[in-house]
Amino acid sequence: MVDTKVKLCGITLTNPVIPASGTFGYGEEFAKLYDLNLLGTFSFKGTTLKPRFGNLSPRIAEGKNGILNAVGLQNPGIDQVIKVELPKMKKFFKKPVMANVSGFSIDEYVSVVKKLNKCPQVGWIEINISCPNVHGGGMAFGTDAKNAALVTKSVKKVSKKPIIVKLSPNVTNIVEIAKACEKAGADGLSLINTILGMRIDLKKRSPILKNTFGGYSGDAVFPIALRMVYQVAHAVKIPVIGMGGVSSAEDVIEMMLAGATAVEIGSANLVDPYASYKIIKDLPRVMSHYKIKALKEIIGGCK
Amino acid sequence: MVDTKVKLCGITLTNPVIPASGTFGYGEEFAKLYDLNLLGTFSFKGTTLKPRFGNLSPRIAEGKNGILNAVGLQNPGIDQVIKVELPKMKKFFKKPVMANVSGFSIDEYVSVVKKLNKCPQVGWIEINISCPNVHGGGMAFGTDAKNAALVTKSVKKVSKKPIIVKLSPNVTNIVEIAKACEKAGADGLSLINTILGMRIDLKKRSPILKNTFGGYSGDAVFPIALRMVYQVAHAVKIPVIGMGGVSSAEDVIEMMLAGATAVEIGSANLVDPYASYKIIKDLPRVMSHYKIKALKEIIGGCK
Amino acid sequence: MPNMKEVILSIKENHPLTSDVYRLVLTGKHIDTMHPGQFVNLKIPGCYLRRPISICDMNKNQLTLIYKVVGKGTDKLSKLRGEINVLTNLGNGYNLAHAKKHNLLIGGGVGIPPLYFLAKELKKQKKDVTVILGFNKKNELFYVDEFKKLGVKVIVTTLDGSVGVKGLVTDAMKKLRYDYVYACGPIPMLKAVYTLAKVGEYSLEERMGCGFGACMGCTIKTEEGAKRVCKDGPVFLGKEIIW
Amino acid sequence: MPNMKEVILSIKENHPLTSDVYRLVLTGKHIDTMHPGQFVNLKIPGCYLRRPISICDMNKNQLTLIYKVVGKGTDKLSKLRGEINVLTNLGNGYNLAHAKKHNLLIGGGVGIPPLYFLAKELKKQKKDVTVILGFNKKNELFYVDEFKKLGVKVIVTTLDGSVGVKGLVTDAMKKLRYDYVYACGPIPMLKAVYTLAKVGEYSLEERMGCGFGACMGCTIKTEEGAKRVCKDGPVFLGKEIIW
Repeated sequence: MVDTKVKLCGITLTNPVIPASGTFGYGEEFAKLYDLNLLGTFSFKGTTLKPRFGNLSPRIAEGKNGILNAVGLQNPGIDQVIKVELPKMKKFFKKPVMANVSGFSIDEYVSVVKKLNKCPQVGWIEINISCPNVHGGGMAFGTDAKNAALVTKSVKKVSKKPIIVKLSPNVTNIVEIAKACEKAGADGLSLINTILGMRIDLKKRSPILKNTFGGYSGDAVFPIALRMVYQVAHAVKIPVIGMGGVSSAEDVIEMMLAGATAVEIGSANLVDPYASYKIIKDLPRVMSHYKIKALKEIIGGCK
Repeated sequence: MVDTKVKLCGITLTNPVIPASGTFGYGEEFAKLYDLNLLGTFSFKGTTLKPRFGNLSPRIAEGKNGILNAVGLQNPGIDQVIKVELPKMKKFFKKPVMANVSGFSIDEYVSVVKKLNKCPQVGWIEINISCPNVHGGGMAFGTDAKNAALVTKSVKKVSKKPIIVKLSPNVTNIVEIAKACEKAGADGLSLINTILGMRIDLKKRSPILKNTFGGYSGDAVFPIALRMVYQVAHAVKIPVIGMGGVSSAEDVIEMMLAGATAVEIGSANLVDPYASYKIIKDLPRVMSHYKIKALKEIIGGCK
Repeated sequence: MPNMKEVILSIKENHPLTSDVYRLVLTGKHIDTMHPGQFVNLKIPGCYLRRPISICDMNKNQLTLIYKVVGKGTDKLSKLRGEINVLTNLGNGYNLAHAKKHNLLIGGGVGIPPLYFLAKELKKQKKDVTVILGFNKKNELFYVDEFKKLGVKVIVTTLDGSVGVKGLVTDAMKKLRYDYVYACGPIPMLKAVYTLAKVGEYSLEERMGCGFGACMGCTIKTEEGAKRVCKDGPVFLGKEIIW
Repeated sequence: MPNMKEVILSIKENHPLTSDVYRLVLTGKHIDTMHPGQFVNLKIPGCYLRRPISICDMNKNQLTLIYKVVGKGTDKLSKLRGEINVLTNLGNGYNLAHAKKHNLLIGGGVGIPPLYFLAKELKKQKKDVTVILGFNKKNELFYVDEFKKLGVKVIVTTLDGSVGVKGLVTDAMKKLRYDYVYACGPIPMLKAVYTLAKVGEYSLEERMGCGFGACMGCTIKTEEGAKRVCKDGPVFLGKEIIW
C-alpha cells in the first residue's frame, strides 16, 4: 500500500492533488460528479472584496494544446462567498479548503484576508498576485519583487491562516520574486499562474478575446511551469505548490520531483471534469511503477 | 493571382517564409529535398567567433506539443562558415541569406559582424541575444534593456548589413527591450527565441537534458509568441519578424495580422523537413480563403 | 434533471448535408434522455477545448447533431470516424411548458438544428407549431423536408430569394399569428425577432471553456445579473437578455 | 545513397513479441531500399517529436521494425493502427565491405533488431556469421529462432543464466574466434565489447530532434571531432568513438 500523504503548511493532505482556483468554481458542479473529499483540498474561485462581473466576452480561446482565458476574476465578492458559498460547500466538502484572494490594492487584500480569518472552513489563503487579465493590481503586484513583498507582508500581518503566494510566470526572474515573498513571511508559494497569450480571428482580423490578451494554460505550459517550480523550490525553504499543465499522475510526480510539495490541477478539470478524480485514482499505480513508496519522499528528488 | 511579396529592411522577399536559425543548419540537408530558392530566405545556424561543440547530450527532450533543446550554439566558427559553408551554400541558394550571430562578449559580436561585412551572400545579420542554453552571454544580453541596447549599438557601428536583433521571451517586459534596441539603431527585430523549460526523467529522477534546462519551442508556444509580436509590433516602427510555433500558412497569416513583416519557421522543419515548402505552397489557397490579395497589406491588420 | 455525464459514443454517421454543414449521428448505451435546447460537448482529437453542439434529435441510444465547419476544430470533427468522447446533459433547454396555442419556432442557419428536436417534442404534445427556417441562399438549405415530415407548418426564407420568402426571418414573421416564440440563431436575428415578438425563449451562443459552469468563461450580463450561457442557459427568456 | 523521403505507410502488424517489445510491420509502395544499421523516424499522433527506430528487416514494399515500450510515445505507438507517417533512408548503416572471414554480430536487448537485417545481408554475401544475443532473462527473449533460420551461428546469453550462457555478451565472446565485429546495444555493453575486440562497427543511440542532421541535437564528440549520431552515424567505427 503506497503512501500519498503530504504536509502543506502544517496541515496534512491525504494526497497532493488540489484543483486550481478558477477551474473548479466553489466545488458545486464537481461535487455532483464525485466525492470531493477524495481531494487533498481545492482552491476556490478567486475572490475579491467587491463583486466583479469580469471582462466582456469572448473570454475563452483555443490555444495549441492549451486554453486562453480572460475571465477577469468574476466572483460574487467575499461577503457573498462567506454568506452563501461556504455554507453550501460545507454540505459536500468536509476538509479545509484553500481560499484564493485577489485584489487591486493592498487594503483590498488585507480586508478580504481579515474576513477569511473568521472562516473555520478555510485552511490556507492563496494570494493571487499574478492574474494577467485585470488592469491595475493583479499581475502588477506579481511582476515586481518589491510589490510582491509588500502584499505578502501586509496580509501576513493580519492573517490567522497560512499564506500561500501565487506567482506569475510572466517575469524575467521568478526566483527573485519568490525569495522576496519568502523574506516577507509567506508560508508557501504556488506557481505558475497563466502565461499571457493571444489568438487572432483570421476572418474578423481581430483578437478572439475581447480583452485582446488572455492567460494561457493547459498541457502546453507544463515544461515552462516545471522549470520555474524547479528553480523556485531550489531557492526557497517554504513549501511550493506546483501547477501548470498538469493532467496526469505522471505529471504530478514530475512536479514533485522538481520540488513541489503539492500539485494544483487547472485546465485539465475543464476539458475532463473527472480529471482530478482520475489522477488521484491513478497515483498508486504510477507510484508502484516508479518504485515510489511515499510521495513525500520524492519532493525535490530530481538530482 | 495573389501577391506574397514583402519587403524586409530594404530587400524584397518573394514570400515572408524564413526557416529559423538552428532548425535549418546551413541549408544543405534541405536543399536535397526541395529548391531552397522558393523560400523568402533562411537564417543559418547561429555562428560564433570560435568553433563551439555546444552542450553535452542529451540535448533534446519532448515537450508537450513542442520540443526542448539545449544544443548550446554548436557551430564551426565564423571563419569556417565563410571558408566552407557559404561557398557550399552558393551552389543551391541564390538569394541573400540571413546570418545568425551569437556571442559571449560585445567584442565577439563585433568581430563576427565585421567578417560578415565581406560576404556578398549575406543580406541581413540576425543578432541572437537570447540563447537560453549558454552560460554567460547569450540570454544575459537579451533579458536586460541596457545590455541589449549596448550590443545593438556596437554591431550597428561596424555593420554594412541590416541588423535584426532576436529577442528573448523570458522577460517581464519585452516591449521595453524592443524599444531599447530600436533606439540603439536596430533595423529590425525577430521574436521569439525559445522559452526556458525543463523535463524530468521519472525513472532516473534526473533532468532529461544534461544542461538541466532547455529552450522550449514548437506549436505549444504560438499563443505566447503571437502576443509578444503583437505587443512589440505596436510599440516600434522597425519591421518585426514573428516566430514561435508557426507550422501552417494560417499561422503565418495570424503572425502577420499581429504585426509581423516576415515569419520564421522553426521546430516545424524538424518534425516535417518539408514544412516550410508546404507552407509556401499552401499560402495562396489560404490567402484567397481569407480574401487576402497581397500579404503586405495585412501586416499589423489585427484591429 | 440528470447530471452531466462523460460517455464514449460510436460515430454511426458523419456526413455533409451541404458544403459545410454536417450531420453527426452518435450511438451508444446509457445515453440519458435530454431536452430540446440542451447541448453536448465533444472531445475532438487534436483540439484542447471541447466543442459544444446542441442536440438536433434524440432517440433511444442515438443522438443526432448538426454542426457547421467553421475552423480547424470542426474541420477535424468532420473527418472523425470511430469513437468520440462526449459530455452529455449540458445546459438548460427550452421550456415546453411555456408553449401556447400557436407556437412559432424561428431558426437561422446552424441555429436551426435544436428547433427540430423542439418541434418534434411539441408535436408529441399536440401543440400547433409553425417553423421559420432562415438561410442565405438555396444551396445552404438543410432539414426542410425533415421538418415537414414532423407535420409542422414550414416557412423557408432566403436572403437572395432563391427559395421561399425573400429576406430575413422577420419578414416572414409579420404575416403570422403566434402567441409564443422559440428561437435560435445569430444574435442580430434573435434581437430582431424579440423586438417584433416581445415574448419567447432564445438560445444564445458563446465561446465556452468547460461547458458545465466551472470556468465562468461564457458569462453574460442579463437583467437578472451575470449568467453562464453553458449552465444557466443556453436558452434564456427574451426579457432576461440585455439586447 | 537515396535521399531521406517522407512516406505514408500502412500498419500491417503491430504486435508484442514480449511483455514490452513489439514488432511493427509497415507496407507501402516506393519504400526505398535501405541498408542494415539505417533507421526510420516515425510520426506518432500525440507526440511532437518523431521516434527513430532502426530497421530490423526489409523486403519489397515491406519494412519490419522492432521497438520497446519505454514511455508515453512508444506506448502510443504500440496502440497505433491504420497508417503512419515515416521518414525513411536515415543515417549511415553498417559497412558490409568491412566484413572479414569470421564476423561476430553482438546485440543487447532492443539493440538486436538491426543485426537481424545485417546478418541476412551478410549471409547473402556468403560470409561466415556468428551472432551473440544478450538478454536479462528468459522471458525477454525474442527473434532467436528468426536468427537461426538465417543459418547463422546463434549464441544466447542471459544475465540470470535462465537460458544459454550465464552472464554478459562479453562472457560469450571470449571463447570465440572472429576477425570483425558489428555491435548494437547499450553504451556499457558496446564499450566492453570494443575493449575486448578492439575492432568493428558500433551503432550508437542518442535523443534526436530531427533525425536528419539539421538540429545538431544528437551530436557527440569523436576522435574525428563532433559528429551527428543521426546523420554521420548511427554506426561508427570503434576507433572513432571516445569511450
